[in-house]
Amino acid sequence: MKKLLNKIDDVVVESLAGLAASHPTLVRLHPSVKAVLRADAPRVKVAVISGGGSGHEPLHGGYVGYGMLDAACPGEVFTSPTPDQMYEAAKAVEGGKGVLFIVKNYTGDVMNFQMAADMLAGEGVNVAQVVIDDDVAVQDSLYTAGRRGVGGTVLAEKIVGAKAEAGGSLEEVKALCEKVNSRVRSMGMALTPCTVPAAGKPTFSLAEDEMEIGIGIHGEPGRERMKLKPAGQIVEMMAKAIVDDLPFKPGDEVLAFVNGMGGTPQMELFLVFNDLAAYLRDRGLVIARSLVGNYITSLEMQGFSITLLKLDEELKVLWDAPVETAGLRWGR
Amino acid sequence: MKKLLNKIDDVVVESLAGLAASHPTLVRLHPSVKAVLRADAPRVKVAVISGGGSGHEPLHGGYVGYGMLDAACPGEVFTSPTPDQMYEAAKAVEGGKGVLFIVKNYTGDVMNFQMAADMLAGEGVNVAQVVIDDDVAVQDSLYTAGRRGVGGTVLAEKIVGAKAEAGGSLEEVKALCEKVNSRVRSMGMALTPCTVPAAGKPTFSLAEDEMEIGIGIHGEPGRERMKLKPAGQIVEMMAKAIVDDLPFKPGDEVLAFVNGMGGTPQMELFLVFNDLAAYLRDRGLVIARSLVGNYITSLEMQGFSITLLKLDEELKVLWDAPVETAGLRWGR
Amino acid sequence: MTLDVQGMLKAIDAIGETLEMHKDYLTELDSAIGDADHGINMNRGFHKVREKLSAGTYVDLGAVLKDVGMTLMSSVGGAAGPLYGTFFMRMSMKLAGLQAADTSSLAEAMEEGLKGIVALGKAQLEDKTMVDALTPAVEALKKASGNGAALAAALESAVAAARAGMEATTPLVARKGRASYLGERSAGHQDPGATSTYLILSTLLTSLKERV
Amino acid sequence: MTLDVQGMLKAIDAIGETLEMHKDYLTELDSAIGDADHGINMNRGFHKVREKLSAGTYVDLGAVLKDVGMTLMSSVGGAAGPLYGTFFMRMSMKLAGLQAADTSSLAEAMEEGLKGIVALGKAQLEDKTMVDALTPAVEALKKASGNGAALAAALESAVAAARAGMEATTPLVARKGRASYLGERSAGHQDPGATSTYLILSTLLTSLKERV
Ligand SMILES: Nc1ncnc2c1ncn2[C@@H]1O[C@H](COP(=O)(O)OP(=O)(O)O)[C@@H](O)[C@H]1O
Ligand SMILES: Nc1ncnc2c1ncn2[C@@H]1O[C@H](COP(=O)(O)OP(=O)(O)O)[C@@H](O)[C@H]1O
Ligand SMILES: [Mg+2]
Ligand SMILES: [Mg+2]
Ligand SMILES: [Mg+2]
Ligand SMILES: [Mg+2]
Repeated sequence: MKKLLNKIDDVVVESLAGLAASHPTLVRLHPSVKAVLRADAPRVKVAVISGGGSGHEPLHGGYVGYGMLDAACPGEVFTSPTPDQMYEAAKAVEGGKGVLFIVKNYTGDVMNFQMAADMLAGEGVNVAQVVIDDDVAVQDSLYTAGRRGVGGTVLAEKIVGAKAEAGGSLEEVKALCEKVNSRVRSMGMALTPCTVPAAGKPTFSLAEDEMEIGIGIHGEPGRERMKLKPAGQIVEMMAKAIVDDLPFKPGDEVLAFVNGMGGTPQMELFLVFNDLAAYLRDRGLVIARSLVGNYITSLEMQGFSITLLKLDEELKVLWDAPVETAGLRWGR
Repeated sequence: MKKLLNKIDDVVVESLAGLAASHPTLVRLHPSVKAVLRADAPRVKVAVISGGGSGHEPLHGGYVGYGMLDAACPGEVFTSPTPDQMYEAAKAVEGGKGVLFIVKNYTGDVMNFQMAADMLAGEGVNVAQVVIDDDVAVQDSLYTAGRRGVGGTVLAEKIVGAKAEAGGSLEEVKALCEKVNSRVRSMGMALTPCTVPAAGKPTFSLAEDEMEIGIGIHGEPGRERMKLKPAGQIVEMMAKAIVDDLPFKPGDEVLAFVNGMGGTPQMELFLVFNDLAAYLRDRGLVIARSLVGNYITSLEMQGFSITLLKLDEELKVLWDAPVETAGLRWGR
Repeated sequence: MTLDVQGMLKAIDAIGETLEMHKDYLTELDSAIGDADHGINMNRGFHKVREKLSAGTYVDLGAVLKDVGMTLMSSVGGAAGPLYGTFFMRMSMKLAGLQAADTSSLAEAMEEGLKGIVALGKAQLEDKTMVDALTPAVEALKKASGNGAALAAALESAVAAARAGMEATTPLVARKGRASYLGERSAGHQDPGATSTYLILSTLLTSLKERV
Repeated sequence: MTLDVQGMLKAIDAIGETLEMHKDYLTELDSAIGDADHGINMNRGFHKVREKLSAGTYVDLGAVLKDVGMTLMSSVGGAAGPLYGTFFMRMSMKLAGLQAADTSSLAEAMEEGLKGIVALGKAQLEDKTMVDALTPAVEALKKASGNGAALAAALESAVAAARAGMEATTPLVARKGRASYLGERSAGHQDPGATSTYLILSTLLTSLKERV
């Protein structure tokens, strides 16, 4: 295992310290639990809070700031955070208009956030939760833990954050988050696995000519292993699964998001976007907004995911609204 | 070799097409040569143009847009572009106030830009050139090709682009670029090599417990190979070389830039920034601005570079000025 | 023989040791069908538990298990954190005020703990989770208690049942937790959580027997 | 015997073939002390050159070499692109209007080409560059020309000198180009550009001899 670190047990806290040191006007760290807080919180707005295992940077700590999250609670690498983190973070940033938890759909995340919500509700804090489950690689049935929350989470945090910044009520912000989740679909693939620092070896192994389709963001293997194909064919396979699922229809305006898993060069991500644009054009879909880069990653994994969000006027306006975070910034 | 691509010979053009497809309001491609042009060029301002081998994305194509570059000329992967590219790009974006070429100091880049400058001068276009050479890993002597241009290039393009946007004359913009170059120093390291698509195998090899200090951004080996060390020690070694070189002195305000080589997880980059912040604090330097992420890369190489720029009021104002490009954006 | 406060403290300490020893093994199981952290998570949690318990003085079983549950809850994370946290907290409520547990009260407490896990995680038998190891163990304990068995013998049967339940997870297709994402490909691998459950119970037994 | 337009076209074509065959070898040399692209760059350039030449009709050597130089300039990139581009353009100026070159005019043209490379790249002998292969080759050519040697014999001595110059780059510490960044570590590796220069000259010779 080759990693830039000092002590394996300290990677998460040292990385958080670096985030705070590089963005002192934007964020601060909670004094007692692992949580990234907006520097100017609490403010009189709905507090939007997310969290989950570490290793997906810039998600979520990199999205704390103006127009996005009020707090992020990172667990250990690929491990859900614990309820006390969400509880303390909420206490620190809540400004009287309630708290929205944006939760990625993983058993651990859902349970830990639920416990924190129970603790806060017990103290009279108004808490709502929305579970993001946009990964079409997973069969959504009674016989699974349900679809995972992946790339759609980034878009939801941006859009919902803009609404909260604009003064939306907890009900409105929650409803908007559910709306985003209902209109967003994703799928991922990997060329290489990644290594959890504490584990010291790769989470799975792939032959030199193999790829894994349908991977999640936790180094967990996907739904199918196959021979490596040209980028255009991979994109088509993934985009088709996404487009058919909602379904997206000709004429629909979409936000097209090509996300790197952490170790993929930007050159390849743009190449993939080019194939995606061609595919969507053929299906009659209109790319009205786009995002290309490393936004929700799996450590140093090589691979990418595609996320499509069906836009409307409301979503476009909120997407374009100013945002200032370590990971996403425009308009200020 | 595992890469997301269709045809090896087409990686650069397909990637450029993806950049353009994802940012249609920002950039357009030149119809006949490989060049990324600002969508709204030519404009009445000094045209700032850079270029170099591909594989360093978002550099340079990702920096074309408002407040930064007017055009970027990408060569094949790790290969300098050819004079006709710079010539045509300059013809397409030049708006009457002259052209500044920002050139990274590599024999090939310098010679190819020089030929383009000669061709343009022959047609009466006002052309100035500044060669960036900020890499302290290379001995600056008569017996080398001189120091390489690395991370400082990104900062120069941003700052100089802001000056040109604000209406600076060619002389002013050129002088500012030289000023930035004189106040910026960098150094890089690698945990792993990278693979040029057309070559099909890694540019060098490193044992599982080795790292290479002083690497450039072209997959060329560095000045010293040694056993992997804790991040804090690596940072200290590199930061010391940088700080001693200018030298940076106690009380100096700096822009601290931790750059990922392409395959390094953001989590590790923030961890590295944390170590850098501690080192600079100990030396009495003040981090007034910072940048952390993949901004000048070597394909999928794992590793990072540190760049420090000594700030003053002028540089801070220009750094903070609005910029809107695929790779760097704030203020609009 | 009963399980008293000292016995419980010693058992928890031994469980921590066992999980530390099996950290890589559990992580390896989790890397086959999960995300390669179960051993790391459990070890981190029980490391904290041992710190916590060694700093306190306890006179009742409920207090011991409450601290175990709270500490796991705030240090394990993942799916296993709230599940094992709930398990020990629910047990602690049943054993609150007791200075020692006999077969019947341990059986009742564990049954209550299992209920907590099921209420939270909604796993059914054969979903390929820790529930597959814990359910037969609790049933064996209750049966032994009904038969008036001594604690060690009762636990012996519970451990055997847990082991069988754990082993039986191997051919199953997962329907809960991360492993469920793999669908059919999850078959052929033993569930990490069922394995940690077995390790916890078997260490409880060993620790108890050593004290005799 | 002289080198006429057809002979030159055939030679350039053969050089393209040689560089294609040695693409991986040159790239490998460049990966040891450079950035692993020299073979790729040269092959891309001469591929374009062959396309260009096969589409034209030529009656004078200058026109052939001008197209070679311009095409290399706009398709090779890197350091080698402008250097070889200049080399052929400068040669083309000396051979402009000629339908065939004898030993003396080829020697003069190559000397002019070498001057162009040195003016642009500022490399001196023993800087571990293509100049180390080209300089002795040009000198041998001039000497043979002074001795009234026939073209094939003159080129034979030039190729031998280029080979010796190329081989002599191995122990050198590079002082120009990317390899110079390696300092002492550049010693022990043969220079890629010197190697491509040798390949170009030796193929010119072979092609010429085949025509006889
Ligand atoms: N819904 C559930 N009910 C009961 N046990 C579960 C459930 N989901 C997962 N588990 C158990 O948790 C174990 C995984 O724990 P761990 O790896 O620590 O968490 P995570 O899956 O969040 O990484 C699984 O092996 C399984 O036994
Ligand atoms: N200043 C120079 N003068 C002459 N030849 C040079 C000079 N710099 C580099 N070279 C030659 O160019 C070769 C490298 O070419 P190439 O790999 O195509 O370009 P790059 O170094 O830009 O990748 C070197 O092996 C050397 O022979
Ligand atoms: Mg986990
Ligand atoms: Mg090159
Ligand atoms: Mg796990
Ligand atoms: Mg090269």
